[in-house]
Amino acid sequence: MDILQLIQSNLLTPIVLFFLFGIIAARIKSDLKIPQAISEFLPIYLLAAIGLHGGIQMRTTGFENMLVPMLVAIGLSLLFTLNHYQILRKLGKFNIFDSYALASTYGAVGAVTFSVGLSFLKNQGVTSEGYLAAVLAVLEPVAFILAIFLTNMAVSKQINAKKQSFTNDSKSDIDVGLNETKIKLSKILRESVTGKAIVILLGSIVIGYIIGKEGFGPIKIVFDDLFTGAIVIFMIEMGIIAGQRLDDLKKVGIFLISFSIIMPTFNGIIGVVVATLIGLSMGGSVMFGLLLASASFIAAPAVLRNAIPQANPSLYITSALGITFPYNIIVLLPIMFAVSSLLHDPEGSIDLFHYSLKDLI
Amino acid sequence: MDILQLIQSNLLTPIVLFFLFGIIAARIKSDLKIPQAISEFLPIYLLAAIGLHGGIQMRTTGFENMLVPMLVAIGLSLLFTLNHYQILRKLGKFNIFDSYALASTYGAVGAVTFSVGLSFLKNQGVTSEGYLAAVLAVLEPVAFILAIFLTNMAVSKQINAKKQSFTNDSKSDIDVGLNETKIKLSKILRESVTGKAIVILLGSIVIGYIIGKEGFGPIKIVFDDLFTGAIVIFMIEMGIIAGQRLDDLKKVGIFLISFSIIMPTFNGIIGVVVATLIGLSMGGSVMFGLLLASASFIAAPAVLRNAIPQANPSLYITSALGITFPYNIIVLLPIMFAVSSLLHDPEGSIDLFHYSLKDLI
Amino acid sequence: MDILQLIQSNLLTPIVLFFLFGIIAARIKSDLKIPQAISEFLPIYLLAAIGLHGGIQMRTTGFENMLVPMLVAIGLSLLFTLNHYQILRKLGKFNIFDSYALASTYGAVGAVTFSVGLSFLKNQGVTSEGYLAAVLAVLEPVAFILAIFLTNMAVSKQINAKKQSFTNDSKSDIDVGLNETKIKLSKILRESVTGKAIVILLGSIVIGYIIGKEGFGPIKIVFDDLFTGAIVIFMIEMGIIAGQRLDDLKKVGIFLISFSIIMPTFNGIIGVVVATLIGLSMGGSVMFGLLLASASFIAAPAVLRNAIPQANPSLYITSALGITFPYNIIVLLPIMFAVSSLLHDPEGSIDLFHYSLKDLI
Amino acid sequence: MKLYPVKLLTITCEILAQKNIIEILTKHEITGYTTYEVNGNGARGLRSQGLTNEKNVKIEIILREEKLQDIVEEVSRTLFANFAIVLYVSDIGVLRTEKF
Amino acid sequence: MKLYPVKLLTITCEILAQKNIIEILTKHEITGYTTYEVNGNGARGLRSQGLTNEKNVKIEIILREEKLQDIVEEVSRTLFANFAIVLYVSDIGVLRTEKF
Amino acid sequence: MKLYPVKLLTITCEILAQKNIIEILTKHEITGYTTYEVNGNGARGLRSQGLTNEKNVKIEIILREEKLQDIVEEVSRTLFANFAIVLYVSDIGVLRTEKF
Ligand SMILES: Nc1ncnc2c1ncn2[C@@H]1O[C@H](COP(=O)(O)O)[C@@H](O)[C@H]1O
Ligand SMILES: Nc1ncnc2c1ncn2[C@@H]1O[C@H](COP(=O)(O)O)[C@@H](O)[C@H]1O
Ligand SMILES: Nc1ncnc2c1ncn2[C@@H]1O[C@H](COP(=O)(O)O)[C@@H](O)[C@H]1O
Ligand code: NA
Ligand code: NA
Ligand code: NA
Repeated sequence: MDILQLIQSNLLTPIVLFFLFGIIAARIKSDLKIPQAISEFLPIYLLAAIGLHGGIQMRTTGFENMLVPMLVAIGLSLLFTLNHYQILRKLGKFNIFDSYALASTYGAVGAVTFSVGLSFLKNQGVTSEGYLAAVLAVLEPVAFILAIFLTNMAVSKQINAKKQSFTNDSKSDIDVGLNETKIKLSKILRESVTGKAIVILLGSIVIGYIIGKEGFGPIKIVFDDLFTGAIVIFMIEMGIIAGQRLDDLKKVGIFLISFSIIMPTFNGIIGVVVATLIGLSMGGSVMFGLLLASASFIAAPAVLRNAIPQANPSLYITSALGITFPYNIIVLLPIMFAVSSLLHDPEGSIDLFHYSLKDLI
Repeated sequence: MDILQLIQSNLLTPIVLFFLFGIIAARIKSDLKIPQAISEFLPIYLLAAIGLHGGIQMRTTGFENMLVPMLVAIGLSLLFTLNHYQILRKLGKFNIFDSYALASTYGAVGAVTFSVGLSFLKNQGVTSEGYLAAVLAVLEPVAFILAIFLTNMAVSKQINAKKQSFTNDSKSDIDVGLNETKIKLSKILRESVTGKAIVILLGSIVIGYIIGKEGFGPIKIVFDDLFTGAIVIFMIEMGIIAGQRLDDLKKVGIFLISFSIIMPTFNGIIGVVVATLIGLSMGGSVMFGLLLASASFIAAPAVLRNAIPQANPSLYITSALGITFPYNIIVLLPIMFAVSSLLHDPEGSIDLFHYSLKDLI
Repeated sequence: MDILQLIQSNLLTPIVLFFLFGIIAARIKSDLKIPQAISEFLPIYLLAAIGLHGGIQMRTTGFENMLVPMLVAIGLSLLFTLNHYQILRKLGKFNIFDSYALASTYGAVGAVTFSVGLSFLKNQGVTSEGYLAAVLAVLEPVAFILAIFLTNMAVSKQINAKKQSFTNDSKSDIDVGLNETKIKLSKILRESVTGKAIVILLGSIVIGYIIGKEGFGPIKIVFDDLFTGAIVIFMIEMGIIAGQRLDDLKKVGIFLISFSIIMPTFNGIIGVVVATLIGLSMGGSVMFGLLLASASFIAAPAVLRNAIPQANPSLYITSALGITFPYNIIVLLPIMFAVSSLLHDPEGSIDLFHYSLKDLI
Repeated sequence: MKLYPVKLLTITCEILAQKNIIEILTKHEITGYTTYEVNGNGARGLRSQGLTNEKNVKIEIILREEKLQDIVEEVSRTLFANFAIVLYVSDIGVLRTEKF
Repeated sequence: MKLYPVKLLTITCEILAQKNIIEILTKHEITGYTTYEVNGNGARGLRSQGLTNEKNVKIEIILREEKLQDIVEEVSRTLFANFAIVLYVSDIGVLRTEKF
Repeated sequence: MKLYPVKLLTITCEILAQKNIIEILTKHEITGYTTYEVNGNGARGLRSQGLTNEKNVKIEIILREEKLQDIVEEVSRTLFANFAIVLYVSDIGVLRTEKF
């Protein structure tokens, strides 16, 4: 199977089809919607299922091999966030606030994207390292914290600059930034760590680890067998919301649209390559790449709206949910799968260049 | 098994029993109710399941044989709507608005009734043509459109008549009716076609058709195995609502009560016979009959309340939900099943006249 | 396995772990919560499942052997309620209203506790008498009715006492109490019996009895296989609510905290012993004990808030939900299981005193 | 379109007191009201978490001044002591006084 | 902070009439409003049970006195006869009149 | 039953600003308020679809005139620029002024 075929076959899975269906339903202004209580419950359920699954697997594989991937993921996430900022500010000419908000939205991770990735792998009969669920939990707040810290530092730099024209006695920008940020950051950190996504995910990992495979038995049907069906239902609502956002694409502009496609591809491929280098399995490398490629669209607004209220939320919500999410689950996921296959088994069945080879022979 | 036995055994299925239970719960004024989010979600789920199922089956059987049943169903639905109007207006002495509203409520179809029918057949181990899900989708707006058109025409006829006493220069009623209706109709048509029921049903049919049996695998447990259990839960709420409506039966009057039982029986039996004639299977003929017998009680109020606001909603909601729905799923469904068995296998096991034959021998 | 081991292994089941997780989530002030529609629906679902299960089993075992356990349960419940009152009023120095409210909260039963108990037994591969679901339904209003009657009698006694200082002609306290209570009681009785918990439970028992094992087939996956998973989800919310209540423990005081642990233990163990004496199975005796040990925290506030509005609701809700419920499902359930094992098979594998025996040998 | 002055009585209380209030309204022959669930904070603590029974409800009643006094008096007398409850009155204008 | 006097128009009606009301508002170039679902009791009976379509909605519109008359007139003329509906007006103060 | 005049401050804003408003109230030693989720339309577009975070909330605070000014000032200064928000004040009468 070459990449195109893989994309095409991925396009025809219920998850992607129901997402596209949701978009269409929104475009034709149908009154279809999944009741709020259901669409609020589904992410909690999905994260609990992911966490339990991860915890159970971690019990068999142990944490010890988790440390390196975790640190690498954090490092990459921070690096990428800074990189995004430079691109957005310098090339995209966005203001500081929008630049940091967008940079961290794309530096953070998307739990729903992660669910879809797991389901995709399951369909392909490929497994991945369970501890990646823990990486997902840890990675979520990291990018936001960096962005909020840098935003506050930048703001105090400006204030300081003004002050300095009057007096020469001033603390370094970093000191002031640190100070002003501390209160805000500790609040944001608290809120991030106690945010429902992280709490349910970490809690379920621990519980999964404790109960193991036998303990999971009686609840397997709910937290495993129903998983894909539940994602399908959630995808309808995600599609509807993405569809309602499509009108906002004009406001987003061509630069940000390109950014929302190129950046995840770049981050994701690097993620797959790095993951392969540090020894993750074929499926694990795909999930690792997906973590880095994904943008946050559920947690981001909740965090950024209060932390950087000056930023325009429709920029980061629309690009993350309206462009990057569909692109990731429809196009990039199969691409990363192909790349990972290639890297893990260069002689293997996936032949990225089979047309050229064919042409040559 | 004769009809009475069939009715009796149908009476003792969880679906019917939980419906009756809901009625009792409402009558004794219990505070039992299914939370709104759940009872709004269930019809969406049921229609998605019906659609997927239908789409998957259409893939194997193809559409080509769908055209005739579809056109016949539309034709019968229009004919029946006109027939209902005559009966209600002439015999029942209802005003124009109530007559058209009721006529179309009974000309339209009930998706919930359809779900119960599918579950009934499943229980009996009988299959039906998958494309009937598509007929369900197409049939829904037809009767409403006719009724709304005719109502508007009648209204403009009256207005015209008044005008004519002053002037002789006037367009034909149909012209005026057409004109005044156009705006309203196009709006109603839009709303019908983008209404959530039709959208989710058609969408799921298409998706089912695309993914086929293998694609359905991972979501089968949610969209197939849970189906009957989900109907049972929905039936509790339907029973409660029907029970709350029972007090309104007095307002409905004896004529409309009879109409709500006789008309579906008539329409349903004709449906079964015609379906058999145009070659549908035994189970398919039952479902075809049920389509024509069923009255709309979820879509109807939403459409008619704005399209014919002069009509009294408690008439059409109460009769459709309080009388026809229980009658259909408890009594008429087994009757149509017996009739269809007889028609499809005259020598078969169902013997409508076994008592008389017994008596004769 | 000795008791401690049993408690420990019970502590590590998903049900208990997710409950503890919910408590922690609430304590760290996470914004995690199960949407209200879901947490309102789950008890209805759980009771329907319990009822169906009970009804199906009663069909095979018959009611005839149900009468004695039922009457014994009612008798014990009334006795216990009076006993609670004496302890609370005399030893605890609570006022009349709080005493009666608390006495009946602990005299009544907890349906959620019952669900957890059933799940616990299932996990241990032990069955219990199906008719205990019916005992659950009947037992619920009994303690409340007694408490409300006695409260009203006490109030009229006081009023009468005041009046008597003016006049000598007065009816007996009981007469006045009866009279004033009658209206209130008949209202409360009506509300109890038509309360959603009892209605869905009794309805499902009857339906289960009618449909039997084969009728249950198509809905088994929803009402049986999903049961434990559904409890787990509900336990998250119960844990969150219990966690939010922990702050109120100070208001509750050390006396009531002790009461909330000692009383259920006493009632529960007596329940197990009596159940064994009247011939219940090993599992049935555990469930019987659990009925008597459990306190009501869903029905109680709804009933008592209107029946004894003078009582402080935070006393009875906090102690029942915050202390007794966790204690019952974590500690007391395994203890009663051990006791019942011992009583039903004194030579059996559970050895309450194995350490002492070991020491002796 | 002339607007006639009437009163709007708004009662915010714990959900379990709703029944009692509706009873009082019925007793005073008032059948029109609007209700919806709300969260709240007040003297009796945060009422927006936990079980449904611990939520609040808001009840709004449009009525003529004549009936206002009696109802306010009965609500405050019978319910203020034992329930979480807050009540206020505002002046509004309506089109059809005959409805109230 | 000066508060400028404007009007608050509150319409409680059956949910299926919401669309018609929003249309009237749009026609009069009013784009600001707040809505929420409520239960109710009135001349057309209890509206809090059964199917969603049988619920009520409350629509609140802050507007200047100039626009009030026309809107109230159109709502009452086109919707009062056929829908469960109640409407009232109150006086409120806002900070930024230019918003309304 | 005498009714004492106090103020009702109503704030309709995006749900993510609720926390900030409650903080301002707490700072001014106001602990009584009522909140509920609503849908809305305004300068920042339709706020009734999509993710929960994009919904609105209405916050109602009964308070004495003395406190009104400061709170209105702080809310408008800190939140008007960056959040979807609307605020208005009305006159109401209550029974127990000591509660507010
Ligand atoms: N100052 C206030 N402003 C608005 N609502 C209030 C206020 N005080 C109390 N409430 C509401 O009334 C309910 C009962 O109040 P309380 O009896 O003080 O606990 C609270 O839960 C709030 O919903
Ligand atoms: N007196 C009233 N006070 C408050 N709300 C009312 C009143 N009368 C009617 N309503 C509301 O308006 C809706 C429609 O009223 P009606 O047209 O009288 O059925 C009712 O369902 C209530 O929600
Ligand atoms: N004229 C108005 N009347 C009532 N509510 C309004 C009005 N304008 C805005 N709102 C509410 O206030 C929210 C925020 O308004 P805005 O900041 O203009 O987007 C809206 O989503 C509405 O819920
Ligand atoms: Na990322
Ligand atoms: Na029909
Ligand atoms: Na008990």
